[in-house]
Amino acid sequence: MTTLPELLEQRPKMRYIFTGGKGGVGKTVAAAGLAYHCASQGESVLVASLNPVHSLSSLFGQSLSGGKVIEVKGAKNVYAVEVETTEVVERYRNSIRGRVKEFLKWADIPLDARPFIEIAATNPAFEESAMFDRMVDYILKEGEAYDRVIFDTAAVANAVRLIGLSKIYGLWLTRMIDSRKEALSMRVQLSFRKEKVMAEVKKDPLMADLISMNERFEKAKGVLVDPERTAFFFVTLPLALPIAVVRRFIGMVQKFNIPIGGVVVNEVLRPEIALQDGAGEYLANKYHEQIAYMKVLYRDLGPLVRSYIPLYPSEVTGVDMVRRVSEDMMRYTPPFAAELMGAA
Amino acid sequence: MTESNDAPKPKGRGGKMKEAAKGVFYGMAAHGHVTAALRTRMYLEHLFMFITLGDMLGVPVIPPYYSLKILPYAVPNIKSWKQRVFRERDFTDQVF
Amino acid sequence: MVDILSTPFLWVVVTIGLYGVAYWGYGKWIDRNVWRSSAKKATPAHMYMDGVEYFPVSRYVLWGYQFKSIAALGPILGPFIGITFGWLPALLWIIGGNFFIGWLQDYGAMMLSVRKEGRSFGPITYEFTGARGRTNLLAFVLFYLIIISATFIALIASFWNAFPGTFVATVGILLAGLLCGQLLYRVKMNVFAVTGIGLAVVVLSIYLGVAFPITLGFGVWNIPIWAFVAAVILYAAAVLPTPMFVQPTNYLAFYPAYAAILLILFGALMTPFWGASFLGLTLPRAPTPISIQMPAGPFWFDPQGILGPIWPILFVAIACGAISGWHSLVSSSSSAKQLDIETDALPVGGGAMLSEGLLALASLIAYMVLAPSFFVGRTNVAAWVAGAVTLTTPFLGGLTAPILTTFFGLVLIIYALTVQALVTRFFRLVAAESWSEGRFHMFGNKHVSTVVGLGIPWAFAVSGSWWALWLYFGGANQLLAGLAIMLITIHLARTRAPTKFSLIPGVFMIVTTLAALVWQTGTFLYSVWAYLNNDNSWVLRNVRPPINTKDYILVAVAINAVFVAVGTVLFAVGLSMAVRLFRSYRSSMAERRARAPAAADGGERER
Amino acid sequence: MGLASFFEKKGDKGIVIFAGKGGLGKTTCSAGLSHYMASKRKRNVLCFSTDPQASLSDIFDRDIFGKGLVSVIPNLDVVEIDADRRVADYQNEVKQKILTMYGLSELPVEIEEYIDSTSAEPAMYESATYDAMADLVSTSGHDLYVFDMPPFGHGVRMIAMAEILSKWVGKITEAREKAQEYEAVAATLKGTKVSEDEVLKELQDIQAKITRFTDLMVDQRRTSFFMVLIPERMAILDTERALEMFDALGLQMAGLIVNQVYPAELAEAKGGEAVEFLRNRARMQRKYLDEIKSKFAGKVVAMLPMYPREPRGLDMIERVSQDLLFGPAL
Repeated sequence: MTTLPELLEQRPKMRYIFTGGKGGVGKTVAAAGLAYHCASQGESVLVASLNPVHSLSSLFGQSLSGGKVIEVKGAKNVYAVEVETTEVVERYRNSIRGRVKEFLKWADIPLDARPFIEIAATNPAFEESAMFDRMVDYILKEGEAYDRVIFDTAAVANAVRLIGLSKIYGLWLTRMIDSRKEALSMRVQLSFRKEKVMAEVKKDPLMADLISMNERFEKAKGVLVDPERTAFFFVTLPLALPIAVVRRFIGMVQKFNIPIGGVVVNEVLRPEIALQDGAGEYLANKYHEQIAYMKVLYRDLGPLVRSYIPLYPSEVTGVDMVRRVSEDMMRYTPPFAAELMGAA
Repeated sequence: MTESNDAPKPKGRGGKMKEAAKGVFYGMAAHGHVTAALRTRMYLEHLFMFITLGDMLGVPVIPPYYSLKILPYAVPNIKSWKQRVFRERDFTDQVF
Repeated sequence: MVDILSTPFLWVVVTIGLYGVAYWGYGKWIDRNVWRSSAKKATPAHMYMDGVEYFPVSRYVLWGYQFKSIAALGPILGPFIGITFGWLPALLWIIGGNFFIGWLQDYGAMMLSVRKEGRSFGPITYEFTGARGRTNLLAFVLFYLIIISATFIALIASFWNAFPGTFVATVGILLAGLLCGQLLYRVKMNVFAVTGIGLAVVVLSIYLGVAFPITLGFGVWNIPIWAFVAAVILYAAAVLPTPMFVQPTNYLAFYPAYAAILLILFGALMTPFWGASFLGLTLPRAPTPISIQMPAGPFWFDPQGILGPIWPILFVAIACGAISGWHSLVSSSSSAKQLDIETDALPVGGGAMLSEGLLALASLIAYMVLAPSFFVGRTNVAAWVAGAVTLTTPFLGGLTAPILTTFFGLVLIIYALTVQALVTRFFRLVAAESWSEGRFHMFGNKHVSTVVGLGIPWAFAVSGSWWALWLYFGGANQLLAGLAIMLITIHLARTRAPTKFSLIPGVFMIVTTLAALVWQTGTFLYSVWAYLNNDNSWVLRNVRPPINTKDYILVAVAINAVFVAVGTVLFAVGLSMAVRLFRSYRSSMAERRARAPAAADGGERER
Repeated sequence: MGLASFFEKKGDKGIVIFAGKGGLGKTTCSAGLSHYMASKRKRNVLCFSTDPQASLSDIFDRDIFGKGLVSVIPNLDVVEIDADRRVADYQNEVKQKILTMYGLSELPVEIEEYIDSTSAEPAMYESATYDAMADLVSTSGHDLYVFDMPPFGHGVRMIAMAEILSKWVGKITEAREKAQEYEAVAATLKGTKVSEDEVLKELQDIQAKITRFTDLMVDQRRTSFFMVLIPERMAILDTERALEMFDALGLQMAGLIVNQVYPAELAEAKGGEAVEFLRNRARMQRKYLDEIKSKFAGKVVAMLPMYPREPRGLDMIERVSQDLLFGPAL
């Protein structure tokens, strides 16, 4: 089994790291912990939250919102950003508004066209694609300035989709581009001012957008499927549901050829605490349950388990706690690990 | 959608005269109105089609889930719709 | 029975006869030998049938539509100015202009568009003269529309001012139109019921108009106020969707408007026979014998010394009865897209125009039977109504003069209003095309452009005399006709068809109209020049600002200067367009000669 | 306290929706409530998960995903939508309709490509899930519907989606109706008959479905939203944000459910390191529970303990349902 520190050593160029998992398993905690560790090694690290609902600010206990990269106070070389999509979405919408207006140029209609334009420019998928768009930006542009970029993605389904989107969007974009091409060539065909329309068509902002998006997605896809540069980590709890989720989604990630970094187990109950005298039945029960699930985890995903985060007596908030997480992530191995792993 | 010339041709001179008179009357009184109404309808249909099937023109509009329900009805009109949408019009086409 | 020669009867017969020759003789010959129309060639209506813009329509329907679209105030008021030079030259122009030029243009524009896949003038101009040529046409059309609007708004205001009964009647018709629109669209009522209700409201409106005449008491401000009211109505008409308001109003207006024409034509034909007995039946007697009162002319120069020389003024004054550029826009904008077979172009395009010549003739007759005193000072725009009343009273004796006056006055107004509503809307769309992008995009806005398209004309309407505006309008309109004929000629040149039958009329129209614009601009310029030389007598000849002109003479001078600018711009834009077209024609001919030097005649033709 | 008194007042019919961030126990609550209503109140219950992570399958320990309505105990049907498959079925349905409508043996290439490619449209799955929800509510005939919302955007996005779709259908219907109006006038003037518009009928059907569903969603008498949170700082912040979003959409929150609460006595427990560990966590929770109490005064309707075992399987669900409905108040 390769541990997290070993993995980081083996793959020095692993610049893009994703954390994902079922909701509430501590994706952000793991992302922050990893970031803190790398920064403590002298690297400059960017943590980018791609959640629709961000939690970086609450985790670090300071305001990191606003969509701008901010250096985390108290954690040298750790930069954080809670990615905003408003601007990108607005850009999409404006581009569509422009196209609708083009259509309505000679239209003399007894309706107020504005709500129609607005409804055409409202696509719930925009949020998501904008998030993806921004992620691609961080991979291809802004991320270049950092040694590592760690993406804290939304709940797994979303996360995998976000990454899998490069494939879905690939398809979608190809079709969009084809339709647009057809549309533009029809426009030229049916125009009397061929040269002028041709010039306009060449400059079609939507087409330019689609093509540049496609190119960027292609490039990003190249990065995303490169095991040298990219790794996707799953965070789980030693419980049945989160493990089941990880299992399911590892399959999906593999389908998209996204390199898997490994599994991080969060909220591990230490036996020395749970099983000591006087700990009471409650903790002991919890611990036994955990062992049962760890067995399942090792059985199904054993070689992928890279790191553990113990269950702390208090909630993980503030830079100090993040430091503690980072240290444990790199060092802590529960005593039952070797035995259970061997059994599995 | 052709006009009255689609109607079965009446026979005989009287019938022809009657048809001509009816045609002239219709042309003077109503044809302009019909054309204007049809044109307005066309633009409304453009709007409708654009919002439902706009992504057929490469414009990423609203998700097509319910659009697919409309699609079967639109199938025969898609080609002519695209042609109408993309035919470049000029100001001199807008006299009426 | 009156002496036939002293009545207009003979002239009606002669004109109809000559128009018949124009249609069945010259027209058929041109159709066969120049355009070589064929019933077998697929027309755009079939090629691009979409049931909306392109679809075949029977020639009767299309004729009705074309005639309705081209017949408006032009043929009615043009002869009023034309008769200045004597009725004979006016009649000869109505006959000859239409015979050699008028129908040829309407028909040719339609054929041109049919052969060009139903394209209208903008795209065709683009093809023949390039992007700049099209922009030039766009600019010309913009000014042309402003001038039309100014003229028509001035006229509507004058009519309301002249016929106190017509305002309430006009409002009634507009409300009837609005009501019918609602009944059709909202209530989804049967069209016969709608027509019945609408016409009832129209009749009621005329009755109410007669019962409640409205006269403004604001002196010189009457016209500006009426013009403003007209502008407000036109604003609504241009901004509302046409099928809801303008179209139903047009539909209702159709009935009185065409009833009036038929009544006048009937009256003109009957003039010699009032009081005569046939087969024991005695026709009613006219209150006063109807005979030609106006001098036959020709007068080579306006006897009142206002309008100028017979050439070129007469040829621009009688606008739509002999030839009109507006028609070519109509022909190529919509009718050509709905022509069932090519051979329908002659009856639809040519036939409608020759019929409109008869409308001009009817109007000329209405003026011929009036006393010359009607025309003194040229302020009496009511002349046509007086003439119409004179011609129709013998057989409409049951109706009193006030009712007939209101009726015919109303007809004038609805002719002007319905066309002007379309013109204002057209202006708005042209403005949108001109300014939709770039720094002045606000002028492309629906409301802004409509306000501009009514505001500027309003200012012109209230400051210039209507005949000065009319001559600018006629100049621009006939110039457009000349340009259209040149487009037609270029096409013929490119397709190796004979060109001289259109080239000569085209050159004639362009030279004449440019000369008219020069003359008209010159009179304004001379007014300014005279003022600068302490001669104030010219200043108020062509302008009528609603102010105390004694104290504010400078304002009047400034208005003259503005009209100089307007005329200059029209001339310059028109001239540059003409030059472009001539160049294009020359190069087309050069290419034609270079390619097939042997084929002087015939050879390979289009398609 | 617990939810029992809430349903006492409100009646146990209609729709109950659990929203909130992922991993806090929405699915657990959904399962608990459904189980109780079906087994104890003998209501005909449908428990529906819109969560693509298929947690109902895990909780009920049965493969439910994409199997349609699965009856797990008498009176309780459970559904986990397989959006992928639903989209695929829907696409086939449309293709088939076109083929039969025009008597074709195969689809025009362009149309086929268009239909196929819609599955790549990112919002397609959400629309499909949404449509499934609306469909079930209007046709399945259950007394009570319990929805486990997807975690992203607290499930608020699903409601926003309804709003967008509803507006969309409304607008295109408007355009279509106006177009028909003009068509009818043109026909009247021409003296021909105007045919009835099938598209309009279709649109009206869609509109009716959406309206019925959204009306239901915002009807406080019939639909209750609950939000699940845990006594931790981040969860509290998130809940605040979600409440704002609900407000913005004009939805009212029926109540909050606090999950994973350590027993209160643990906070006072004495003992060694292990107990200290638990005590710390319990104390920390006490602090946040106080915060919840002051921030969301009167909103908390139920509290679930931290179970020694992960709640899954029917036994545990039954236990959850007892706590959920009759558990202690905050």
